[in-house]
Amino acid sequence: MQRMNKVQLIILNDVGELRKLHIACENMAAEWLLPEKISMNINLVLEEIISNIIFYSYEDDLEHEITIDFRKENKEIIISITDDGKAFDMLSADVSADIDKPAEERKIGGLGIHFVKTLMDSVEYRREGSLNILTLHKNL
Amino acid sequence: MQRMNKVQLIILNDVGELRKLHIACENMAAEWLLPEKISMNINLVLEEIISNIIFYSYEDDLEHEITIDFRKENKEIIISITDDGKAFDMLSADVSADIDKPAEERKIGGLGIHFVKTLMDSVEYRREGSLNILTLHKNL
Amino acid sequence: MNITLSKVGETNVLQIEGRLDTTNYGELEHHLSSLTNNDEIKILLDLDKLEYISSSGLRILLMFLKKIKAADGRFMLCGLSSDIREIFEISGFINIFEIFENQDAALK
Amino acid sequence: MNITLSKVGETNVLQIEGRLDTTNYGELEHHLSSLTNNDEIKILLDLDKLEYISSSGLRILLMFLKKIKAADGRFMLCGLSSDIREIFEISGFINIFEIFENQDAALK
Ligand SMILES: Nc1ncnc2c1ncn2[C@@H]1O[C@H](COP(=O)(O)OP(=O)(O)O)[C@@H](O)[C@H]1O
Ligand SMILES: Nc1ncnc2c1ncn2[C@@H]1O[C@H](COP(=O)(O)OP(=O)(O)O)[C@@H](O)[C@H]1O
Repeated sequence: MQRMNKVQLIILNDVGELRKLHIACENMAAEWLLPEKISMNINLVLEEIISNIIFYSYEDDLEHEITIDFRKENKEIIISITDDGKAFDMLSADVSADIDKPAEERKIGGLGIHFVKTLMDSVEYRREGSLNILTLHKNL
Repeated sequence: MQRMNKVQLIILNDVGELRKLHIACENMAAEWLLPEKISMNINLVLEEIISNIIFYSYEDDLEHEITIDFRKENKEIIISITDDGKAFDMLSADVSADIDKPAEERKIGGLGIHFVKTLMDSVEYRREGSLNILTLHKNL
Repeated sequence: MNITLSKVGETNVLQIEGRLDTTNYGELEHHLSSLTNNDEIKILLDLDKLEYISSSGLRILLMFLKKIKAADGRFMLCGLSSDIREIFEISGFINIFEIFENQDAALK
Repeated sequence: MNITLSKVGETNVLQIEGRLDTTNYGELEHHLSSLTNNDEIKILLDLDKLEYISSSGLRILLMFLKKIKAADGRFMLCGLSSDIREIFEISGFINIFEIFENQDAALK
Protein backbone atom coordinates (compact mmCIF):
# COMPACT_ATOMS: atom_id res chain seq x y z
CA MET A 1 0.00 0.00 0.00
CA GLN A 2 1.25 3.45 -0.92
CA ARG A 3 1.10 5.91 1.98
CA MET A 4 0.58 9.65 1.42
CA ASN A 5 3.68 11.54 2.42
CA LYS A 6 2.21 15.04 2.12
CA VAL A 7 -0.86 16.51 3.76
CA GLN A 8 -2.23 20.05 3.64
CA LEU A 9 -4.58 21.66 6.16
CA ILE A 10 -6.23 25.07 5.89
CA ILE A 11 -7.29 26.89 9.05
CA LEU A 12 -9.31 30.11 9.24
CA ASN A 13 -8.41 32.88 11.70
CA ASP A 14 -10.84 31.81 14.38
CA VAL A 15 -9.95 30.10 17.65
CA GLY A 16 -12.62 27.40 17.08
CA GLU A 17 -10.66 26.26 14.03
CA LEU A 18 -7.91 24.94 16.33
CA ARG A 19 -10.03 21.85 16.79
CA LYS A 20 -9.21 20.90 13.19
CA LEU A 21 -5.56 20.93 14.15
CA HIS A 22 -6.08 18.35 16.84
CA ILE A 23 -7.92 16.03 14.46
CA ALA A 24 -5.31 16.54 11.73
CA CYS A 25 -2.49 15.67 14.14
CA GLU A 26 -4.25 12.50 15.23
CA ASN A 27 -4.84 11.47 11.63
CA MET A 28 -1.23 12.21 10.72
CA ALA A 29 0.03 10.15 13.65
CA ALA A 30 -2.11 7.20 12.57
CA GLU A 31 -1.17 7.50 8.89
CA TRP A 32 2.57 7.88 9.51
CA LEU A 33 2.73 5.66 12.60
CA LEU A 34 4.25 8.43 14.74
CA PRO A 35 4.97 7.92 18.44
CA GLU A 36 2.26 9.54 20.53
CA LYS A 37 4.66 11.98 22.09
CA ILE A 38 5.86 13.33 18.76
CA SER A 39 2.34 13.94 17.55
CA MET A 40 1.43 15.62 20.84
CA ASN A 41 4.46 17.90 20.59
CA ILE A 42 3.63 18.78 17.00
CA ASN A 43 0.02 19.51 18.01
CA LEU A 44 1.23 21.73 20.85
CA VAL A 45 3.71 23.70 18.76
CA LEU A 46 1.17 24.22 15.97
CA GLU A 47 -1.49 25.34 18.45
CA GLU A 48 0.96 27.95 19.79
CA ILE A 49 1.92 29.22 16.34
CA ILE A 50 -1.60 29.29 14.89
CA SER A 51 -3.22 30.84 17.97
CA ASN A 52 -0.55 33.57 17.90
CA ILE A 53 -1.30 34.25 14.24
CA ILE A 54 -5.02 34.46 15.05
CA PHE A 55 -4.46 36.66 18.12
CA TYR A 56 -1.69 38.98 17.01
CA SER A 57 -1.06 39.10 13.30
CA TYR A 58 -4.13 40.53 11.54
CA GLU A 59 -4.86 44.22 11.42
CA ASP A 60 -8.38 43.86 10.03
CA ASP A 61 -11.49 41.93 11.01
CA LEU A 62 -11.69 39.84 7.82
CA GLU A 63 -11.43 36.11 7.22
CA HIS A 64 -7.90 34.85 6.51
CA GLU A 65 -6.50 31.44 5.60
CA ILE A 66 -3.54 29.87 7.37
CA THR A 67 -2.04 26.98 5.42
CA ILE A 68 -0.19 24.12 7.09
CA ASP A 69 1.80 21.69 4.96
CA PHE A 70 2.96 18.44 6.56
CA ARG A 71 5.64 16.34 4.83
CA LYS A 72 7.19 13.11 5.96
CA GLU A 73 10.75 12.42 4.91
CA ASN A 74 12.90 9.46 5.77
CA LYS A 75 13.93 10.57 9.26
CA GLU A 76 11.97 13.74 9.90
CA ILE A 77 8.65 15.51 9.69
CA ILE A 78 8.75 18.91 8.00
CA ILE A 79 5.89 21.31 8.59
CA SER A 80 5.46 24.72 7.04
CA ILE A 81 2.94 27.32 8.15
CA THR A 82 2.00 30.13 5.76
CA ASP A 83 -0.06 33.17 6.72
CA ASP A 84 -0.77 36.60 5.26
CA GLY A 85 -0.62 38.51 8.56
CA LYS A 86 1.92 41.19 9.40
CA ALA A 87 5.60 40.23 9.24
CA PHE A 88 6.70 38.44 12.41
CA ASP A 89 9.90 36.45 12.91
CA MET A 90 9.76 34.60 16.22
CA LEU A 91 13.46 33.73 15.88
CA SER A 92 14.55 37.35 16.12
CA ALA A 93 11.65 38.69 18.21
CA ASP A 94 12.55 40.08 21.60
CA VAL A 95 10.44 37.72 23.73
CA SER A 96 11.38 35.65 26.75
CA ALA A 97 9.61 33.21 29.02
CA ASP A 98 11.03 33.93 32.50
CA ILE A 99 11.25 30.20 33.10
CA ASP A 100 13.65 30.51 36.02
CA LYS A 101 11.80 33.12 38.07
CA PRO A 102 9.70 32.47 41.19
CA ALA A 103 5.91 32.66 40.79
CA GLU A 104 5.59 36.21 42.08
CA GLU A 105 8.04 37.60 39.52
CA ARG A 106 7.10 35.45 36.57
CA LYS A 107 5.25 37.23 33.86
CA ILE A 108 2.18 35.72 32.26
CA GLY A 109 2.85 34.65 28.68
CA GLY A 110 5.85 34.07 26.47
CA LEU A 111 5.64 30.28 26.70
CA GLY A 112 4.28 29.69 23.19
CA ILE A 113 7.44 30.68 21.31
CA HIS A 114 9.57 28.99 23.98
CA PHE A 115 7.75 25.70 23.27
CA VAL A 116 8.27 26.03 19.53
CA LYS A 117 12.02 26.58 19.94
CA THR A 118 12.42 23.84 22.56
CA LEU A 119 10.29 21.07 21.11
CA MET A 120 11.28 21.31 17.43
CA ASP A 121 14.71 20.32 16.12
CA SER A 122 14.99 23.34 13.88
CA VAL A 123 12.90 26.34 12.86
CA GLU A 124 13.31 28.66 9.85
CA TYR A 125 11.47 31.83 8.99
CA ARG A 126 11.16 33.76 5.75
CA ARG A 127 8.97 36.56 4.44
CA GLU A 128 7.86 36.18 0.80
CA GLY A 129 5.91 39.16 -0.45
CA SER A 130 2.98 39.50 1.93
CA LEU A 131 3.40 36.00 3.38
CA ASN A 132 5.07 34.68 6.53
CA ILE A 133 6.48 31.19 6.01
CA LEU A 134 7.67 29.31 9.07
CA THR A 135 9.24 25.88 8.58
CA LEU A 136 9.62 23.37 11.41
CA HIS A 137 11.68 20.19 11.44
CA LYS A 138 11.10 17.37 13.89
CA ASN A 139 13.46 14.37 13.84
CA LEU A 140 11.97 10.87 14.06
CA MET B 1 -47.31 37.28 4.13
CA GLN B 2 -47.49 34.91 7.09
CA ARG B 3 -44.57 35.33 9.48
CA MET B 4 -43.22 32.45 11.56
CA ASN B 5 -43.93 33.06 15.21
CA LYS B 6 -41.91 30.16 16.57
CA VAL B 7 -38.26 29.28 16.05
CA GLN B 8 -36.16 26.51 17.58
CA LEU B 9 -32.38 26.43 17.84
CA ILE B 10 -30.24 23.53 19.05
CA ILE B 11 -26.80 24.22 20.49
CA LEU B 12 -24.18 21.62 21.48
CA ASN B 13 -22.18 21.93 24.69
CA ASP B 14 -19.19 23.60 23.11
CA VAL B 15 -18.22 27.24 23.42
CA GLY B 16 -17.81 27.56 19.63
CA GLU B 17 -21.53 26.86 19.28
CA LEU B 18 -22.29 30.27 20.82
CA ARG B 19 -21.69 31.76 17.40
CA LYS B 20 -24.95 30.15 16.26
CA LEU B 21 -26.72 32.10 18.95
CA HIS B 22 -25.53 35.40 17.59
CA ILE B 23 -26.71 34.52 14.09
CA ALA B 24 -30.06 33.22 15.38
CA CYS B 25 -30.65 36.46 17.34
CA GLU B 26 -29.90 38.55 14.27
CA ASN B 27 -32.27 36.49 12.13
CA MET B 28 -34.97 36.68 14.78
CA ALA B 29 -34.63 40.45 15.02
CA ALA B 30 -34.98 40.77 11.25
CA GLU B 31 -37.92 38.35 11.04
CA TRP B 32 -39.83 39.88 13.96
CA LEU B 33 -38.71 43.48 13.38
CA LEU B 34 -37.30 43.77 16.90
CA PRO B 35 -35.52 46.93 18.08
CA GLU B 36 -31.76 46.42 18.01
CA LYS B 37 -31.45 46.85 21.74
CA ILE B 38 -33.96 44.11 22.51
CA SER B 39 -32.21 41.61 20.27
CA MET B 40 -28.83 42.55 21.78
CA ASN B 41 -30.18 42.04 25.29
CA ILE B 42 -31.68 38.69 24.33
CA ASN B 43 -28.39 37.64 22.74
CA LEU B 44 -26.52 38.67 25.90
CA VAL B 45 -28.82 36.88 28.30
CA LEU B 46 -28.80 33.71 26.19
CA GLU B 47 -25.00 33.79 25.94
CA GLU B 48 -24.79 33.97 29.74
CA ILE B 49 -27.25 31.12 30.28
CA ILE B 50 -25.87 28.81 27.60
CA SER B 51 -22.21 29.41 28.48
CA ASN B 52 -23.03 28.61 32.12
CA ILE B 53 -24.71 25.37 31.05
CA ILE B 54 -21.64 24.47 28.97
CA PHE B 55 -19.20 25.43 31.76
CA TYR B 56 -20.93 24.21 34.88
CA SER B 57 -23.74 21.76 34.33
CA TYR B 58 -22.36 18.57 32.80
CA GLU B 59 -20.63 15.93 34.83
CA ASP B 60 -19.37 13.94 31.88
CA ASP B 61 -17.35 14.72 28.77
CA LEU B 62 -20.07 13.73 26.27
CA GLU B 63 -21.98 15.72 23.68
CA HIS B 64 -25.23 17.28 24.93
CA GLU B 65 -27.97 19.25 23.21
CA ILE B 66 -29.32 22.52 24.58
CA THR B 67 -32.63 23.51 23.01
CA ILE B 68 -33.77 27.12 22.71
CA ASP B 69 -37.38 27.86 21.73
CA PHE B 70 -38.26 31.40 20.70
CA ARG B 71 -41.92 32.45 20.51
CA LYS B 72 -43.37 35.81 19.59
CA GLU B 73 -46.66 36.78 21.19
CA ASN B 74 -48.56 40.00 20.76
CA LYS B 75 -46.55 42.07 23.21
CA GLU B 76 -43.69 39.87 24.31
CA ILE B 77 -40.99 37.44 23.30
CA ILE B 78 -40.95 34.18 25.25
CA ILE B 79 -37.81 32.08 25.21
CA SER B 80 -37.33 28.73 26.86
CA ILE B 81 -34.00 26.97 27.31
CA THR B 82 -33.95 23.23 27.95
CA ASP B 83 -30.86 21.26 28.99
CA ASP B 84 -30.13 17.86 30.50
CA GLY B 85 -27.39 19.00 32.86
CA LYS B 86 -27.54 18.82 36.64
CA ALA B 87 -30.42 20.63 38.35
CA PHE B 88 -29.70 24.35 38.73
CA ASP B 89 -32.18 27.08 39.59
CA MET B 90 -30.58 30.48 39.16
CA LEU B 91 -33.56 32.11 40.89
CA SER B 92 -32.83 30.42 44.19
CA ALA B 93 -29.06 30.00 43.82
CA ASP B 94 -26.90 31.82 46.32
CA VAL B 95 -24.97 34.02 43.91
CA SER B 96 -24.34 37.75 43.95
CA ALA B 97 -22.54 40.20 41.73
CA ASP B 98 -20.92 42.69 44.16
CA ILE B 99 -21.99 45.50 41.88
CA ASP B 100 -21.54 48.23 44.50
CA LYS B 101 -18.04 47.36 45.69
CA PRO B 102 -14.83 49.17 44.73
CA ALA B 103 -12.53 47.42 42.26
CA GLU B 104 -10.17 46.01 44.89
CA GLU B 105 -13.00 44.23 46.73
CA ARG B 106 -15.11 43.16 43.80
CA LYS B 107 -15.03 39.51 43.04
CA ILE B 108 -14.59 38.24 39.50
CA GLY B 109 -17.78 36.65 38.18
CA GLY B 110 -21.43 36.56 39.12
CA LEU B 111 -22.50 38.99 36.41
CA GLY B 112 -24.14 36.44 34.11
CA ILE B 113 -27.10 35.64 36.35
CA HIS B 114 -27.37 39.31 37.34
CA PHE B 115 -27.80 40.22 33.65
CA VAL B 116 -30.49 37.59 33.16
CA LYS B 117 -32.50 38.87 36.11
CA THR B 118 -32.02 42.55 35.24
CA LEU B 119 -32.56 42.50 31.49
CA MET B 120 -35.55 40.15 31.27
CA ASP B 121 -39.04 41.09 32.48
CA SER B 122 -39.61 37.73 34.13
CA VAL B 123 -37.82 34.41 34.54
CA GLU B 124 -39.26 31.02 35.56
CA TYR B 125 -37.47 27.77 36.33
CA ARG B 126 -38.71 24.24 36.53
CA ARG B 127 -37.12 20.79 36.66
CA GLU B 128 -38.93 18.11 34.62
CA GLY B 129 -37.41 14.67 35.05
CA SER B 130 -33.77 15.06 34.03
CA LEU B 131 -34.34 18.40 32.28
CA ASN B 132 -33.84 22.01 33.38
CA ILE B 133 -36.37 24.33 31.73
CA LEU B 134 -35.81 28.06 32.07
CA THR B 135 -38.41 30.42 30.58
CA LEU B 136 -37.68 34.08 29.88
CA HIS B 137 -40.18 36.82 29.05
CA LYS B 138 -39.18 40.08 27.40
CA ASN B 139 -41.83 42.74 26.86
CA LEU B 140 -41.94 44.53 23.52
CA MET C 1 -13.31 40.96 17.04
CA ASN C 2 -10.22 42.87 16.02
CA ILE C 3 -7.74 44.58 18.35
CA THR C 4 -5.47 47.37 17.10
CA LEU C 5 -2.54 48.49 19.26
CA SER C 6 -0.92 51.89 19.22
CA LYS C 7 1.13 54.02 21.58
CA VAL C 8 0.36 57.67 22.30
CA GLY C 9 3.02 59.16 24.54
CA GLU C 10 3.24 56.76 27.47
CA THR C 11 -0.22 55.28 26.97
CA ASN C 12 -0.91 51.97 25.23
CA VAL C 13 -4.11 52.40 23.24
CA LEU C 14 -6.12 49.30 22.31
CA GLN C 15 -8.95 49.83 19.87
CA ILE C 16 -11.48 47.00 20.03
CA GLU C 17 -13.73 46.41 17.06
CA GLY C 18 -16.72 44.09 16.85
CA ARG C 19 -17.97 41.63 19.46
CA LEU C 20 -16.22 40.71 22.73
CA ASP C 21 -17.79 37.53 24.05
CA THR C 22 -17.19 34.01 25.39
CA THR C 23 -15.91 32.81 22.01
CA ASN C 24 -13.08 35.33 21.77
CA TYR C 25 -12.27 37.01 25.10
CA GLY C 26 -9.02 35.04 25.26
CA GLU C 27 -7.69 37.26 22.51
CA LEU C 28 -8.07 40.38 24.66
CA GLU C 29 -6.65 38.51 27.64
CA HIS C 30 -3.52 37.61 25.64
CA HIS C 31 -2.99 41.21 24.51
CA LEU C 32 -3.51 42.68 27.96
CA SER C 33 -1.25 40.07 29.58
CA SER C 34 1.63 40.89 27.29
CA LEU C 35 1.24 44.62 28.14
CA THR C 36 0.78 44.35 31.90
CA ASN C 37 3.88 42.52 32.97
CA ASN C 38 5.40 45.86 34.02
CA ASP C 39 4.40 48.17 36.86
CA GLU C 40 2.89 51.61 36.33
CA ILE C 41 1.54 50.71 32.91
CA LYS C 42 -0.97 53.07 31.29
CA ILE C 43 -3.65 51.50 29.11
CA LEU C 44 -6.56 53.08 27.27
CA LEU C 45 -9.21 50.80 25.78
CA ASP C 46 -11.12 52.55 23.03
CA LEU C 47 -14.54 50.88 22.81
CA ASP C 48 -15.92 53.18 20.13
CA LYS C 49 -16.19 50.31 17.61
CA LEU C 50 -17.30 47.70 20.15
CA GLU C 51 -20.70 46.33 19.14
CA TYR C 52 -21.39 43.82 21.90
CA ILE C 53 -19.90 42.75 25.22
CA SER C 54 -20.91 39.91 27.55
CA SER C 55 -19.84 39.03 31.08
CA SER C 56 -16.88 37.08 29.66
CA GLY C 57 -15.52 40.33 28.23
CA LEU C 58 -16.30 42.26 31.41
CA ARG C 59 -14.47 39.72 33.60
CA ILE C 60 -11.25 40.31 31.62
CA LEU C 61 -11.65 44.06 32.14
CA LEU C 62 -12.11 43.62 35.90
CA MET C 63 -9.24 41.15 36.19
CA PHE C 64 -6.85 43.59 34.53
CA LEU C 65 -8.22 46.62 36.39
CA LYS C 66 -7.31 44.85 39.63
CA LYS C 67 -3.90 43.84 38.33
CA ILE C 68 -3.04 47.27 36.90
CA LYS C 69 -4.25 49.14 39.99
CA ALA C 70 -2.21 46.88 42.26
CA ALA C 71 0.84 47.78 40.16
CA ASP C 72 0.17 51.54 40.31
CA GLY C 73 -0.87 51.81 36.68
CA ARG C 74 -3.92 53.30 34.98
CA PHE C 75 -6.62 51.45 33.03
CA MET C 76 -8.90 53.86 31.18
CA LEU C 77 -11.86 53.31 28.88
CA CYS C 78 -13.40 55.57 26.26
CA GLY C 79 -15.91 55.63 23.43
CA LEU C 80 -18.80 53.75 25.09
CA SER C 81 -21.98 53.79 22.98
CA SER C 82 -25.24 54.15 24.89
CA ASP C 83 -25.97 50.41 24.65
CA ILE C 84 -22.53 49.46 25.94
CA ARG C 85 -22.75 52.12 28.64
CA GLU C 86 -25.98 50.55 29.88
CA ILE C 87 -24.22 47.21 30.35
CA PHE C 88 -21.50 49.04 32.32
CA GLU C 89 -24.19 50.66 34.46
CA ILE C 90 -26.06 47.44 35.23
CA SER C 91 -22.81 45.75 36.20
CA GLY C 92 -21.60 48.65 38.36
CA PHE C 93 -18.49 48.92 36.18
CA ILE C 94 -19.34 52.55 35.48
CA ASN C 95 -18.20 53.39 39.02
CA ILE C 96 -14.94 51.48 39.16
CA PHE C 97 -13.35 52.41 35.82
CA GLU C 98 -11.98 55.75 34.67
CA ILE C 99 -14.27 56.43 31.69
CA PHE C 100 -13.77 59.19 29.11
CA GLU C 101 -15.79 60.47 26.19
CA ASN C 102 -13.11 59.75 23.58
CA GLN C 103 -9.36 59.25 23.11
CA ASP C 104 -8.64 62.99 23.15
CA ALA C 105 -10.33 63.47 26.50
CA ALA C 106 -8.55 60.45 27.99
CA LEU C 107 -5.11 61.36 26.72
CA LYS C 108 -4.95 65.04 27.56
CA MET D 1 -12.53 18.85 28.63
CA ASN D 2 -14.56 18.06 31.69
CA ILE D 3 -14.06 19.51 35.17
CA THR D 4 -15.36 17.71 38.25
CA LEU D 5 -15.48 19.57 41.57
CA SER D 6 -15.37 18.01 44.99
CA LYS D 7 -14.41 19.05 48.48
CA VAL D 8 -12.11 16.99 50.72
CA GLY D 9 -11.87 18.59 54.15
CA GLU D 10 -10.95 22.20 53.46
CA THR D 11 -9.51 21.53 50.03
CA ASN D 12 -11.38 22.14 46.76
CA VAL D 13 -10.42 19.35 44.40
CA LEU D 14 -10.81 19.91 40.66
CA GLN D 15 -10.37 16.88 38.46
CA ILE D 16 -9.59 17.83 34.88
CA GLU D 17 -10.29 15.33 32.14
CA GLY D 18 -9.28 15.57 28.48
CA ARG D 19 -7.61 18.48 26.70
CA LEU D 20 -6.93 21.93 28.14
CA ASP D 21 -6.17 24.29 25.27
CA THR D 22 -6.92 27.63 23.59
CA THR D 23 -10.44 26.47 22.64
CA ASN D 24 -11.56 25.76 26.20
CA TYR D 25 -9.30 27.30 28.85
CA GLY D 26 -12.06 29.80 29.66
CA GLU D 27 -13.96 26.98 31.31
CA LEU D 28 -11.16 26.40 33.83
CA GLU D 29 -10.81 30.15 34.30
CA HIS D 30 -14.52 30.43 35.17
CA HIS D 31 -14.33 27.60 37.71
CA LEU D 32 -11.18 28.89 39.37
CA SER D 33 -12.54 32.45 39.51
CA SER D 34 -15.65 31.37 41.33
CA LEU D 35 -13.50 29.51 43.89
CA THR D 36 -10.81 32.12 44.48
CA ASN D 37 -12.82 35.12 45.55
CA ASN D 38 -11.94 34.31 49.16
CA ASP D 39 -8.60 34.50 50.94
CA GLU D 40 -6.71 31.44 52.19
CA ILE D 41 -8.39 29.14 49.70
CA LYS D 42 -6.94 25.65 49.22
CA ILE D 43 -7.16 24.15 45.74
CA LEU D 44 -5.89 20.84 44.39
CA LEU D 45 -5.93 20.29 40.65
CA ASP D 46 -5.87 16.59 39.83
CA LEU D 47 -4.35 16.25 36.34
CA ASP D 48 -4.37 12.46 36.27
CA LYS D 49 -6.88 12.42 33.38
CA LEU D 50 -5.42 15.41 31.56
CA GLU D 51 -4.33 14.34 28.07
CA TYR D 52 -2.95 17.57 26.67
CA ILE D 53 -2.13 21.09 27.85
CA SER D 54 -0.94 24.11 25.85
CA SER D 55 0.37 27.51 26.96
CA SER D 56 -3.23 28.77 27.16
CA GLY D 57 -3.90 26.25 29.91
CA LEU D 58 -0.60 26.98 31.63
CA ARG D 59 -1.29 30.73 31.68
CA ILE D 60 -4.49 30.14 33.67
CA LEU D 61 -2.54 28.03 36.17
CA LEU D 62 0.09 30.75 36.61
CA MET D 63 -2.52 33.52 36.87
CA PHE D 64 -4.30 31.69 39.68
CA LEU D 65 -1.09 30.61 41.40
CA LYS D 66 -0.17 34.29 41.70
CA LYS D 67 -3.66 35.24 42.87
CA ILE D 68 -3.93 32.42 45.42
CA LYS D 69 -0.43 32.97 46.80
CA ALA D 70 -1.10 36.69 47.21
CA ALA D 71 -4.18 35.75 49.26
CA ASP D 72 -2.29 33.28 51.47
CA GLY D 73 -3.89 30.22 49.94
CA ARG D 74 -2.45 27.01 48.47
CA PHE D 75 -2.62 25.85 44.87
CA MET D 76 -1.48 22.24 44.53
CA LEU D 77 -1.24 19.94 41.53
CA CYS D 78 -1.14 16.15 41.35
CA GLY D 79 -1.34 13.25 38.92
CA LEU D 80 0.99 14.54 36.19
CA SER D 81 1.72 11.91 33.53
CA SER D 82 5.26 11.83 32.16
CA ASP D 83 4.24 13.74 29.00
CA ILE D 84 2.48 16.46 30.98
CA ARG D 85 5.37 16.59 33.45
CA GLU D 86 7.75 17.28 30.58
CA ILE D 87 5.70 20.33 29.55
CA PHE D 88 5.87 21.54 33.16
CA GLU D 89 9.63 21.05 33.13
CA ILE D 90 10.23 22.91 29.89
CA SER D 91 8.12 25.81 31.13
CA GLY D 92 9.79 25.91 34.56
CA PHE D 93 6.38 25.35 36.19
CA ILE D 94 7.78 22.32 37.94
CA ASN D 95 9.67 24.67 40.29
CA ILE D 96 6.91 27.11 41.14
CA PHE D 97 3.99 24.76 41.90
CA GLU D 98 3.53 22.37 44.79
CA ILE D 99 3.32 19.07 42.90
CA PHE D 100 2.26 15.73 44.41
CA GLU D 101 2.12 12.18 43.12
CA ASN D 102 -1.63 11.77 43.66
CA GLN D 103 -4.59 13.10 45.65
CA ASP D 104 -3.72 11.06 48.74
CA ALA D 105 -0.20 12.47 48.92
CA ALA D 106 -1.47 16.02 48.42
CA LEU D 107 -4.27 15.81 50.96
CA LYS D 108 -2.50 14.15 53.85
N1 LIG E 1 2.24 35.84 14.58
C1 LIG E 1 2.56 36.87 15.39
N2 LIG E 1 2.43 38.15 14.95
C2 LIG E 1 2.74 39.19 15.74
N3 LIG E 1 3.19 39.08 17.01
C3 LIG E 1 3.35 37.84 17.52
C4 LIG E 1 3.03 36.68 16.75
N4 LIG E 1 3.29 35.59 17.51
C5 LIG E 1 3.73 36.05 18.70
N5 LIG E 1 3.77 37.40 18.72
C6 LIG E 1 4.25 38.25 19.84
O1 LIG E 1 5.14 37.47 20.62
C7 LIG E 1 4.73 37.44 21.99
C8 LIG E 1 5.08 36.11 22.65
O2 LIG E 1 4.30 35.05 22.11
P1 LIG E 1 4.12 33.71 22.96
O3 LIG E 1 5.47 33.20 23.31
O4 LIG E 1 3.24 32.79 22.20
O5 LIG E 1 3.43 34.15 24.32
P2 LIG E 1 2.03 34.88 24.61
O6 LIG E 1 1.14 34.75 23.42
O7 LIG E 1 1.50 34.14 25.79
O8 LIG E 1 2.37 36.30 24.95
C9 LIG E 1 3.23 37.75 21.95
O9 LIG E 1 2.78 38.34 23.15
C10 LIG E 1 3.14 38.70 20.76
O10 LIG E 1 3.43 40.02 21.20
N1 LIG F 1 -26.28 25.89 34.62
C1 LIG F 1 -25.57 25.92 35.77
N2 LIG F 1 -25.33 24.78 36.45
C2 LIG F 1 -24.64 24.79 37.60
N3 LIG F 1 -24.14 25.90 38.18
C3 LIG F 1 -24.34 27.08 37.56
C4 LIG F 1 -25.07 27.15 36.34
N4 LIG F 1 -25.13 28.46 35.97
C5 LIG F 1 -24.46 29.15 36.93
N5 LIG F 1 -24.00 28.34 37.89
C6 LIG F 1 -23.26 28.76 39.11
O1 LIG F 1 -23.60 30.11 39.37
C7 LIG F 1 -22.43 30.92 39.46
C8 LIG F 1 -22.71 32.34 38.96
O2 LIG F 1 -22.93 32.35 37.57
P1 LIG F 1 -22.73 33.70 36.75
O3 LIG F 1 -23.58 34.76 37.38
O4 LIG F 1 -22.97 33.45 35.30
O5 LIG F 1 -21.20 34.14 36.99
P2 LIG F 1 -19.82 33.38 36.64
O6 LIG F 1 -20.07 32.32 35.62
O7 LIG F 1 -18.98 34.48 36.12
O8 LIG F 1 -19.31 32.86 37.95
C9 LIG F 1 -21.36 30.17 38.68
O9 LIG F 1 -20.06 30.48 39.13
C10 LIG F 1 -21.75 28.72 38.95
O10 LIG F 1 -21.18 28.29 40.18
